[in-house]
Amino acid sequence: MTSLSANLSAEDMMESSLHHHAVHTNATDAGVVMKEDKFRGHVNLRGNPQDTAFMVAVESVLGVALPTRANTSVRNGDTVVYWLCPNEWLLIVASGTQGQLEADLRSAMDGQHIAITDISSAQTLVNLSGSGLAELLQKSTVYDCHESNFPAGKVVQTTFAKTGTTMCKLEDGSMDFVIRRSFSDYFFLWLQDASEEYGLRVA
Amino acid sequence: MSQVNRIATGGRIDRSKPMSFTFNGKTFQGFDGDTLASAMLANGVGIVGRSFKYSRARGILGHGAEEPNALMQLHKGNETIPNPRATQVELFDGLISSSTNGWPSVEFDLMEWVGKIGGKMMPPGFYYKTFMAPQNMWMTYEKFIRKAAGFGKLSLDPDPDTYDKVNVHCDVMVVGAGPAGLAAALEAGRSGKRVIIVDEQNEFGGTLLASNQTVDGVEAATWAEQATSELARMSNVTSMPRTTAFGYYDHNFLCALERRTDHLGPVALTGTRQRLHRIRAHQVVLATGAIERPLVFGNNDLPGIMLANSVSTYIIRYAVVPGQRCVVMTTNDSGYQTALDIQAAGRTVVAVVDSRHAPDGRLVQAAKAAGIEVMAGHGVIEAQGSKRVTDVIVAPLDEAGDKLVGAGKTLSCDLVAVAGGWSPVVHLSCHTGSRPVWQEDVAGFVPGPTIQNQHLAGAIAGEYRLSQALNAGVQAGANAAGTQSTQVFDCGDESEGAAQALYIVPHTKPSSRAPKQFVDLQNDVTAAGIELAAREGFQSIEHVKRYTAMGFGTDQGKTGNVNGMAIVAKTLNKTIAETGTTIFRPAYTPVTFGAMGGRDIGVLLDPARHTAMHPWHLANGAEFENVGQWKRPWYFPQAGETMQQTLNRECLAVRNSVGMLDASTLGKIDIQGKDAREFLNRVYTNAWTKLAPGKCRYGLMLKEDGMIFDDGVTACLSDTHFLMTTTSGGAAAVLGWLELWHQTEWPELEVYFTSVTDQWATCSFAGPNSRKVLEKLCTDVDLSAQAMKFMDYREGTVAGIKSRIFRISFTGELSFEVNVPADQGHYMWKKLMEAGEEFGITPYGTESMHVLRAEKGFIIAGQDTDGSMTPYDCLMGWAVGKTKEFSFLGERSFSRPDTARTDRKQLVGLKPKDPTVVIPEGSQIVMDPNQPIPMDMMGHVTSSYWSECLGHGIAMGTVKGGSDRMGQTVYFPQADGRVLAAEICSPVFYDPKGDHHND
Amino acid sequence: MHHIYCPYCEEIREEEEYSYTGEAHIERPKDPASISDEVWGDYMFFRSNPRGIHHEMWYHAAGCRRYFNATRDTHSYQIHETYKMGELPTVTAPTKAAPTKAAAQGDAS
Amino acid sequence: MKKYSGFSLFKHSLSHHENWQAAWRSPQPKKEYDVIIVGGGGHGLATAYYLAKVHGITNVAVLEKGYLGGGNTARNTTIVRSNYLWDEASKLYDHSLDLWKDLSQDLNYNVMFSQRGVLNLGHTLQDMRDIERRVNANRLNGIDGVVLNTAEVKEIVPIINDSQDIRYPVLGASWQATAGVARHDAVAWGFARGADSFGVDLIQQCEVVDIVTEEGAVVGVQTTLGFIGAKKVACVTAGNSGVMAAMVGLRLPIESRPLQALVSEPIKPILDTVVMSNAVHAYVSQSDKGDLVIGAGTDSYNGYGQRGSFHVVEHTLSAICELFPMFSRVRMNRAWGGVVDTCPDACPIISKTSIKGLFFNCGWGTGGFKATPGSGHVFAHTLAHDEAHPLAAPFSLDRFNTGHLIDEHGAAGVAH
Repeated sequence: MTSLSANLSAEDMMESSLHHHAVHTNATDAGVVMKEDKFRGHVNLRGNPQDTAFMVAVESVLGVALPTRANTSVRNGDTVVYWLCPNEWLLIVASGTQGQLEADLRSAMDGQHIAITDISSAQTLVNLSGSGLAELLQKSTVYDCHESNFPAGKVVQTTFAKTGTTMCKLEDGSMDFVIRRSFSDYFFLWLQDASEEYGLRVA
Repeated sequence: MSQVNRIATGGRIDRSKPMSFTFNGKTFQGFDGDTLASAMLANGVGIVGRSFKYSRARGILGHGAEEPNALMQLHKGNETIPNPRATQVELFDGLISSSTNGWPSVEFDLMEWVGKIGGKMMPPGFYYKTFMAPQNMWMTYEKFIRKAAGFGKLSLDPDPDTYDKVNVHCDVMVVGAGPAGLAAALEAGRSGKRVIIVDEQNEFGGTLLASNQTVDGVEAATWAEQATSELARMSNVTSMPRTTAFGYYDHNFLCALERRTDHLGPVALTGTRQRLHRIRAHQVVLATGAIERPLVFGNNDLPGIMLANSVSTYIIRYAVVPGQRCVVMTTNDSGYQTALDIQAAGRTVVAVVDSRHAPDGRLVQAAKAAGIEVMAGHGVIEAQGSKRVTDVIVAPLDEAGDKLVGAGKTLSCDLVAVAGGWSPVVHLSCHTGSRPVWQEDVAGFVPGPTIQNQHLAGAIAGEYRLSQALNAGVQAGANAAGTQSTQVFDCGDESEGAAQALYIVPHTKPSSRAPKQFVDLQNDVTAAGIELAAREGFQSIEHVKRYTAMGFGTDQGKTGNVNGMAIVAKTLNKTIAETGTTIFRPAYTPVTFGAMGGRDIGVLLDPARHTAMHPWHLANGAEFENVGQWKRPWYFPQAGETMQQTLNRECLAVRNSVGMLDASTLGKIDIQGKDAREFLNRVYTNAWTKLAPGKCRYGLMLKEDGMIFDDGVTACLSDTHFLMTTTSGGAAAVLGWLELWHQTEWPELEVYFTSVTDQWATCSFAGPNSRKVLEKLCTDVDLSAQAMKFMDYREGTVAGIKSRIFRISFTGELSFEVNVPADQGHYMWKKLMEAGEEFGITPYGTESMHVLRAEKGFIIAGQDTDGSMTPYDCLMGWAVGKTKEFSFLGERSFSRPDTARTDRKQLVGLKPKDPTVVIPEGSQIVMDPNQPIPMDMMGHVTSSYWSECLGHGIAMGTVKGGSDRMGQTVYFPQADGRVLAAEICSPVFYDPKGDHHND
Repeated sequence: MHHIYCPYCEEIREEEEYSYTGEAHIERPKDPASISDEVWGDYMFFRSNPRGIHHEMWYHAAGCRRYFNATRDTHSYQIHETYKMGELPTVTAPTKAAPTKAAAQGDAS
Repeated sequence: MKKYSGFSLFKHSLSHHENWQAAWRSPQPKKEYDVIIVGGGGHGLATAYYLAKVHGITNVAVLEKGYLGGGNTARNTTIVRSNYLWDEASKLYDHSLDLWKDLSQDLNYNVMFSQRGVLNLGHTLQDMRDIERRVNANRLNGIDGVVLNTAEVKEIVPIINDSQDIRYPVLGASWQATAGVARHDAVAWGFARGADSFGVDLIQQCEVVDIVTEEGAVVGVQTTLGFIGAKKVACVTAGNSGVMAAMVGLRLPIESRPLQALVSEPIKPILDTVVMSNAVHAYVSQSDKGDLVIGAGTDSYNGYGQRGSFHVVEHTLSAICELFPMFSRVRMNRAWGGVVDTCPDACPIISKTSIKGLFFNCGWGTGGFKATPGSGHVFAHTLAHDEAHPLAAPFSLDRFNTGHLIDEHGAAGVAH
């Protein structure tokens, strides 16, 4: 990460909002497995999808076109792009590359009406999987997560218990959740409580 | 103890699994598959409770949700459950139950005599007519009245059980798993649609489980088992027994309560006791069936008088006959089925008393063929007995059933099965505002028109016969699933004789003088009472309900309402259709609070938000304050310190050296776009056109009414990029506010807003040594007073981390705020604490922050303002742009007559006359302490603290015309009689020239 | 429990995701300084509040954070349509035009 | 009017209660009245009662589209208190509280006004500041009230959860000992019987479909029973006030919202006072029948459906279970909704309008029941004199133009 001085590694300085929950772990046959994908680069992008210059510029930097269909996502290696609303996307990239990404995007779109905001520390990415996931989701969100309504690749912003989340279904049936930092302790308390009957493992 | 009423064979009970239970201290035996009610009846238990008003002995009337009498107290200690119906409690070994009323016992209840004697004085509404004088005595009367209140008892200990909720979605939701529901679910399930079917009972089947009819040649119960297992095999169908759909909300949202452990007893304290299913369905099939109506006649509440259909259910489903000698009183053919069932069970049917003069349906023939005496054109006009029915008086009726046409005769019996016709279970259909409509041919209210995607099937629509219900189920299932079906079931139940619409059986005396004829057993509402209500002018059915309490019980009038409405109609010479019905509300049957609270209690009641430095605050003994959802350090006490000592230490550290505050909770909004400045001009009171990059400015945000709603410092990062800060509690509201104006009024402005509250951790350190601390860690920014001035912003590297550095002050001291990505916040905080060690850097919390800012007269929006304060009221006119081109939000309101007044309450400083005094916050302010009450209040104290550095108390408060009253003395009358005094002064108590922060 | 179609997310979502933000199509006076206190007060506080067809704004707070309009029956709670900011409703009340005059105008003490 | 008393009960019991007279007549409407009151709820009936009793104006009709007291009067949680923040509001509500104290005898109808005391809990430091401010203001206005700490709250309500470790611990409360609850139906019926005894016509099942004006003045109303003339028309229609105003092309600063309430099954007495918490949204008392009577928050949207959304009830019940952990095992028997007329400053409108002879008394929002007698009393004065009663004057419509709002949100929250 460019912002770090040479003699210090990221780990020395950085602390994910879920760090102190890493100790929690139980039954290996747990019905719910939580895995934090920490320190990924999270960049919020705003711009006008009707503006081809904008779309072209972004694609040239990301290597994939921005998804313009509601509630969809695209992937390109380490890079994932979530549709958030008609003029807003979340770019999730490899840890530490967000600074460069922002620079590249700005130079590619110089003068355009856009907004690029690094929110890598504002939120973290959590993956939930396991046999208890479907029921856990029913307890946790009002959205219909049944496969008939929630295919792989779909992205939904909705409620999670008494906070919000952006969630994305993966090919393997597991789900990625974007959790706001300040709510992550609440998120974990909820997770522990709601997954009690299935058993929770923190990978 | 032997089960005197248990039949040797049959029933859906497992005789190999005996279970013992207690009722009112006596031990009895039942079997697996029993309900508490069937087990009680099996053991010949007669009296299960005492009535609410008159304390009359009451027995079991029904077999399910309709039961008005058998309210129990279950279990002991903190596991006790008040008021479940014995008819809905599944028996388990070791069950402890007792009745909820009756003293000293339900068998011998002294209150019964009070009821007998006082009863005459207690017609409906008697409360309203007495206990009025003297006025102040009501509280005393009420104490006695309250002693008689309530059914069950509550433990005072916390509920030991856990509950939760799930949000489920489906194409077709089927409510009720009787014949109609099962048929509907099968049809919809076979189409592959997502189907949910729920039933309140422990197994699917409903009436099929208590029927000796056949479905396409298969025994009814067997057909139900086959249907149930086919549904269980469908992966697209969710079958939920023991689950009651209790509420039907708009847009096809239903709530259902699943009882997961209640049937196992209090042994299963682990796991979820009850689960609330919040169901969003595309289509809903209501197959909720019908409830049999009792008939209204003298003493019709005696134990031993039961619904005929319930008697049949006890016999066939539970192998229990609740009596030896039975009289059946009916107005339709279904009563004959009960007579046949009783006879088949080997007990005596004294007679079937039929109000109809020429009944001749299939079942009537069968009963006659079986040698059962049928008394056509007769009615039971009165029952007799003290603790159980011993005789009934039967008399001939005219065709219409409203006059006696001959002398009565007495039949001795210990069981009266009453079949007064059927009331469709329309409850759920009412919940979304649809009013049930009276349907003459089925003599009942059926669901009215609705805009919900709702389908009806079976008895709820008046389709009472088994084949009707099944076939209607098929069609409803097909319609809901969008399929076609021609399936037709044959149950050999060709049409029955027409039923007679009879609700009250006439007596030789008028209702007012006849033995009590009960309509609503739980609330002791009688026919006489209803007639009295009508006589007194309570003629709307809603008035009758409210005046007599009819239908207000925990059974919500499931058995009594229609009879009551019919009696009202009769009294007013109207039809039932004209009188109409009251509307049912959720819940269909009572629902545990805990289940609706779910997991959102304790720490999960509301999210607690934490900053990146929270672990450090915990480790360093911080006391916390709730600010919005945030947990903020309030103060950092050290061993042996009082709170005030802590505050003094923290404040002095800032004034004399350096202290540090976690300011991460302040809302932060990233604003980008070429019109960002113009947008700020419109939403803030002051001007932003000239703010140069690298500079910060304080701004006030108003609602259109001109009142302050939020404030904060906004930094210009570049001409097209700003960082706005908001109050900790206001962040979400402010972002919504900005988006509202951009999206609805000014979409043409090129600007985007992104919340970065969670992105940045903010270490705010203040004090004369704060620069020295920062200089140790920051190498690439010139922090000198000349280079980095007050209200300057720089980007730089602090402790190796790319940071945003603000030189802003909320304390009046030289002060810096270092913002770093929150992942590095905890690290940065620790590094700054290290760097500050040599200066005795002191962490401080919100309370010291409040003191320090008050010493400088800085406001806290929400504490010093309350939604009724303009910038001018806060003497902050300096923050209002007078020459701005665009009329910023709220500006127009300043010129309204009341807002323009100069004598409005204004925020001023208050210096206590006695320097040792700290005026309590919230004290009201008066000019004349000797004025008698009511006093003229000039304003109130918004903030007040002990200022250690000044050595006296300080306060801020609102005072009418305060800005013109500088130097005047005001008074603060306290609850304890003290009158404190203070002098009105400038709110800036400390360093008025601002030398310190400019230093 | 309302089930509301978000014209931006192009899906029906649960009520819990939204917050109601008041009557729609109320425009801020172009030149506030030039209008009377009555007209200003009318704009700020006075609402048509009909029993029946109502055009109103909802904020997809837990979703896309867009404001949009809905035409909803305030008695049956039926939602006839939702539409984006800047668009006009296609369903409107059949009865007489929505009142425009604030009750406080003129003498009203 | 035949007097009600213990003796009359005894006397009538001898004749099996067959000879009670109707509590009020059911007359046909006359051609014209001096005053037509639209809305037969508590406030409308109280207005009619005081018009007749205090001002001698008896040529009055109350037109009710449904049945007397069938709207919010029948749907509220019956809390009566007067500890409001601002002088204008607290004086109005305290005037009402004074009338409550003698109401049963005045009406010869037991409205069961039970002064069992009301607690308003505080859960944050700002809550407690607001409570201090409000109670001090009440005290100096002669309204009883004290500030209690957690231990003192626990003394009054031993079953309350006083743990300081919960999410929003109880930090203290304001306590108004003279506040309490009353029997809501009885209030409507008592006023109805009283008004009727003075000759006021109570006409039920009569819906006003239009307000008829000539040259900017009211001349009568068009109803489902035909035209009825009137010199003055007073709308006391709570949630339906906007609909009434629209009949004459007016708008009001009011939005009609669902407000939900619920009762539990009756349980043996366990809670002897009224406990309210704006912060976590829970209001609870126990009726003389034994049910816990609980008020929830308002739904956010406009709604005339007399029903709200389920999550509002869930939110309230989780708060109730937090404050009273033993209530978790109680069961909800019935939930319902009313239509509350919410005003921007959470204060009522008692006012003339720009149309001569047309008056409104509305905007009581979530807190109207407690004001029933006071509201009727001051509104009757306003109608009788064509001039606002001193206590009503601050609540005229023009405050929304002058800016003289009386904002009770700040300290009162959802002002049940």
